[in-house]
Amino acid sequence: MLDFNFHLEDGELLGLIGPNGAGKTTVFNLITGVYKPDEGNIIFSGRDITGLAPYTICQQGIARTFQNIRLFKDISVLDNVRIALHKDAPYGLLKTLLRTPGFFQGEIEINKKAREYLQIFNLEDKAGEIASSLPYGEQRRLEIARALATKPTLLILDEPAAGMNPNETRELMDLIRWIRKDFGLSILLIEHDMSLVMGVCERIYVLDYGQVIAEGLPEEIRRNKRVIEAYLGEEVG
Amino acid sequence: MLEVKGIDVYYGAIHALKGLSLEVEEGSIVTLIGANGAGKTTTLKSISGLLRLRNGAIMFKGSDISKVAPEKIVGLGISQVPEGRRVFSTMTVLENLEMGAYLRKDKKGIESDLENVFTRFPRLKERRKQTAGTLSGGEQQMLAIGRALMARPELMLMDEPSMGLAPLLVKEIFEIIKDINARGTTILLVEQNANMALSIANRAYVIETGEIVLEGTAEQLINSEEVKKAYLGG
Amino acid sequence: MLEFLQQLINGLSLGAIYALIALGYTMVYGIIMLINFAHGDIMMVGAYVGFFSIAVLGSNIFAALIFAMLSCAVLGVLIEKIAYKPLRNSSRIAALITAIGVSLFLEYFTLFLLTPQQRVFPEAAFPLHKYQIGGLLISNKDIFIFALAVILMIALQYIIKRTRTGKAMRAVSLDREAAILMGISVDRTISITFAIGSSLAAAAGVMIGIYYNTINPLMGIIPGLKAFVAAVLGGIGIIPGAMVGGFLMGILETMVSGYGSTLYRDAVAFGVLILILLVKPTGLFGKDTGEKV
Amino acid sequence: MEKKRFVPRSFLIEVLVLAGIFTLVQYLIVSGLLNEYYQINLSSMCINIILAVSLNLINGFTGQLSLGHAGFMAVGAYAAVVVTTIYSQPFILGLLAACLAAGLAGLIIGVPTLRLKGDYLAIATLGFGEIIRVILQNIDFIGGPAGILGIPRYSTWPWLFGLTIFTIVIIVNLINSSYGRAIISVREDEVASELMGINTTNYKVLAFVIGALFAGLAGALYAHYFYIIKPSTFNFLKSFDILVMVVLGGLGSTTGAVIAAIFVTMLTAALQTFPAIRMVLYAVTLVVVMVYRPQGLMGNKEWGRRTWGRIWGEKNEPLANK
Repeated sequence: MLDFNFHLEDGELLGLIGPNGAGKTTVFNLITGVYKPDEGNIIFSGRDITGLAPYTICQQGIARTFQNIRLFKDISVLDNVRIALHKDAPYGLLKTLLRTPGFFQGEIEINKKAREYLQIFNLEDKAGEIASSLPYGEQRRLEIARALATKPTLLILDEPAAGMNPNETRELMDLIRWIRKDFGLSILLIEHDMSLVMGVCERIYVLDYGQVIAEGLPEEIRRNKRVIEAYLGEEVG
Repeated sequence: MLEVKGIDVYYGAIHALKGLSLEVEEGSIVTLIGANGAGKTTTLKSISGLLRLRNGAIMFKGSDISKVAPEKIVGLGISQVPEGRRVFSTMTVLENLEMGAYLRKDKKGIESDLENVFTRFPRLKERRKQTAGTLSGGEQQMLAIGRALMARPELMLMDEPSMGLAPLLVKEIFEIIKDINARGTTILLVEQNANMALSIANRAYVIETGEIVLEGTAEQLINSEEVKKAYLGG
Repeated sequence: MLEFLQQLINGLSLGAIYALIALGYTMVYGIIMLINFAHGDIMMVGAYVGFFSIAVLGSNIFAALIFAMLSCAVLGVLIEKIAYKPLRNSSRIAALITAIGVSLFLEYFTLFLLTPQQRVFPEAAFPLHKYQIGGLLISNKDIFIFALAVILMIALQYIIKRTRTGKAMRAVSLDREAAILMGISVDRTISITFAIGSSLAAAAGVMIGIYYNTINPLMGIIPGLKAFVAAVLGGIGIIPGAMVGGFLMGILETMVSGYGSTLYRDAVAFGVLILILLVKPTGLFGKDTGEKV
Repeated sequence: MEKKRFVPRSFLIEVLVLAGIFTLVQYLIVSGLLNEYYQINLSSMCINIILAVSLNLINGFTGQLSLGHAGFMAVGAYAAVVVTTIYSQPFILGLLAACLAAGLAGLIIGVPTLRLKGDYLAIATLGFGEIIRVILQNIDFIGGPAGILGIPRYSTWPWLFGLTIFTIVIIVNLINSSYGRAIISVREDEVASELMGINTTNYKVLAFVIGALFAGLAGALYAHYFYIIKPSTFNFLKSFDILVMVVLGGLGSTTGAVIAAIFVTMLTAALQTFPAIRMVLYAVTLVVVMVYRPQGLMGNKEWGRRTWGRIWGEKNEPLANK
């Protein structure tokens, strides 16, 4: 990563594109605290979140998915979502160990919420299944459901359409638009599938070799010479 | 030369390749293009024997190689430049190249091939005592290609050689690929940089979620609306 | 100062033994990421083979050494094939438990077979001489052990750096998949690694027989653990690290028992371990590798 | 499905079964039908269950490989004995002291070492376990290497049984809760867990401290059953022993840990009749089980309330670790 500046407005749906190895995932890792930047700052909702631990950043309202799906593989679909709800656990450790009525009340509440998220993503029938046994497309959806369950104000999607067929991609596009509207959040998206990026993003940054080489509306990006060169190779047919 | 016949490959529960077929003619450059996660690397790994087939066959020069142990494949004349270069980082450049010729016994032939690689990549010659991990990305890619050449392959599988390289270097790498092919090595090239790949290939396949959705000559594909759509989102 | 030098000399031969054992730990870890807890016990078997070939067959010390090394090479390969290979794709902890099982098996099978009785290495096999050099006391045992260990380490360095097999070993431990693409047989390379590591342990076993004079079926545990600490100290998986770590451990141990309390001798080893793990877990020679996300 | 009875029928059945077992054994002991040999094995069984279930919390559920459990057992044993034998206080105070001391030791050791991962953590905990032993060996106040003799036998069947059940209940309650799920998420994928807002360090330390605390409890029970403790009892081989139970049972299965603890105790007792070859057979069993069933007897499955529920036709929410 050489030099990098970008900003995201409230409620915006922003795309980040660039060839493989251009440093896109690194950007995500910097934002979510997995890596620490050597220089520079990351400001989120007016607060400097540079160098904070990933879990604190999540608690501030940033959630993400991963390029290579990272579900909690060996446990149930429902548990995957319930884990994301843990940061607002409605009962304390003492109530847990003593199994007070408050604990059961809290569990009911958690289960209800978790099932709501599953329902949105059409996964409620799979609640009891082991996450890794789901087909690929459903694993992708579960990962988004899990991220949303942390109640983010910014959702970061790392190649959500990777490994999906055009039909699934189209469904995903609708889903992303719908989530943004219904949950009222901002979305930052890395994607290779240009139809998805061009289809849903309002503004796009193009990254190559660790630098932003272009920024603008999808239409502008599509016609930008430097983008075509970097992304498609030189001789555009 | 190479014929992939309806192969099914699984990663655990995930059906990664669904009855995929493709063909590579002797002396040609064939490219396989498609998005991340579509199954390009999986295809190459299946040919190299690193992944086992559930169904189908892989024919190389007329015989089925899908049951051959992975370490024997290179001996048959297929070598691979893996994705992300995968050079042996704490071994020197020279040692890396020697590993490429691991199965060969002809000392003289190895010597001359080493000279050839060094003529082709003078920068590797300069750095032959350096450990591979200290090389730049472009140099590592050259080393990975050189290493694969040391096996004196008839068919070379290349997995995203342009990944993470600056545009100028990408051009250089593609020139090299063309040159290797011109000297008689057949090439199966997996790329995300579609136009670049199509510009040097004879034939091309487009892969989507483990299936070939489009095939034809490179020219046909360059002018195809569908390819443009997939890569330009138009 | 003289006292210090004397302790240093005493520590060198012990350190050389630790280094030889540590090499086996580190080589096996480097190639299959397994802490081979049975390694110390292979050393013990080596000591017994050496003992019997001297005491029963009447061979000289060199023949005994070679015999021990060959037997343990075979033993090491067998252990890998029977116990570790089936678990190559299982969890690391399953492999670790298996290694513990193999270790217990070697200890208690030897105990069953040969009784817990201490065996004394025949004095005649290695007559002790002591030399007085400038106020320092040096024995021919110390010189023999040190010199032999250094020769073995140079031989190992040669194999790993210069031979085709050695390069294959390095390649497999760096990137198994890429190594397969070069045509390297992973199974064969792992077997060779076990053979070499185990024969070095056997040599160390014979040396311990000479050093302490007595051997018993549980003798492998403590030196095994210390050599293991040495391997971690140098950076597990890193061959020069194991050598340096071994010598450091040997010297440190003789210093502590020379100057301080023997009761704390074993704790020092673990203190060093904890310290290195907390300060630089990858060891003196290790590099940090972050996780890819 | 959302409705959950506060006292499900399966719970009542469990209570009845446990009460039955307790009463039966108590009757057999009081009536003298159960001889000393069986009583010793029964006691070892309880102690081993506590050790295995508590280590399973660390190794199985949190996924943090610890090889120092015997060290915490030692801390607990010594702390309790100091209170009951040296200061002649009641047993209950000894038990509390054991839990407190072992939990504290867990905290002191856990905070710095749990930054380490995988093998490095295993090695560090092994080292700490041994350091604890060597330190105990060098304190004259508690008998040095010879240890302490003549500890009163306070660990009666009601104590052993009650505390074993208590341990299982507390750990099962923890695991089947939001906190337990957070702990399991650390095992599944630490990075993803952290990015879901979970302070993974805290949960690792929490599991480690609770695990250590119960190991201390087991140590106290052990000391007050076998009259004598010495540092060498708590060496790394003892830690391995506990680990073997956990892995045999299946990492991440409390049921498995309990079954394996019972099995290993019985195996050890049965092999006592072949003293010469006992450890060889033990080692062979270990290797064979690992080679043919590396995931352990139970995998990470539980045989518990859900199974009961299914038998009796009840529906419950899936537990955390189905």
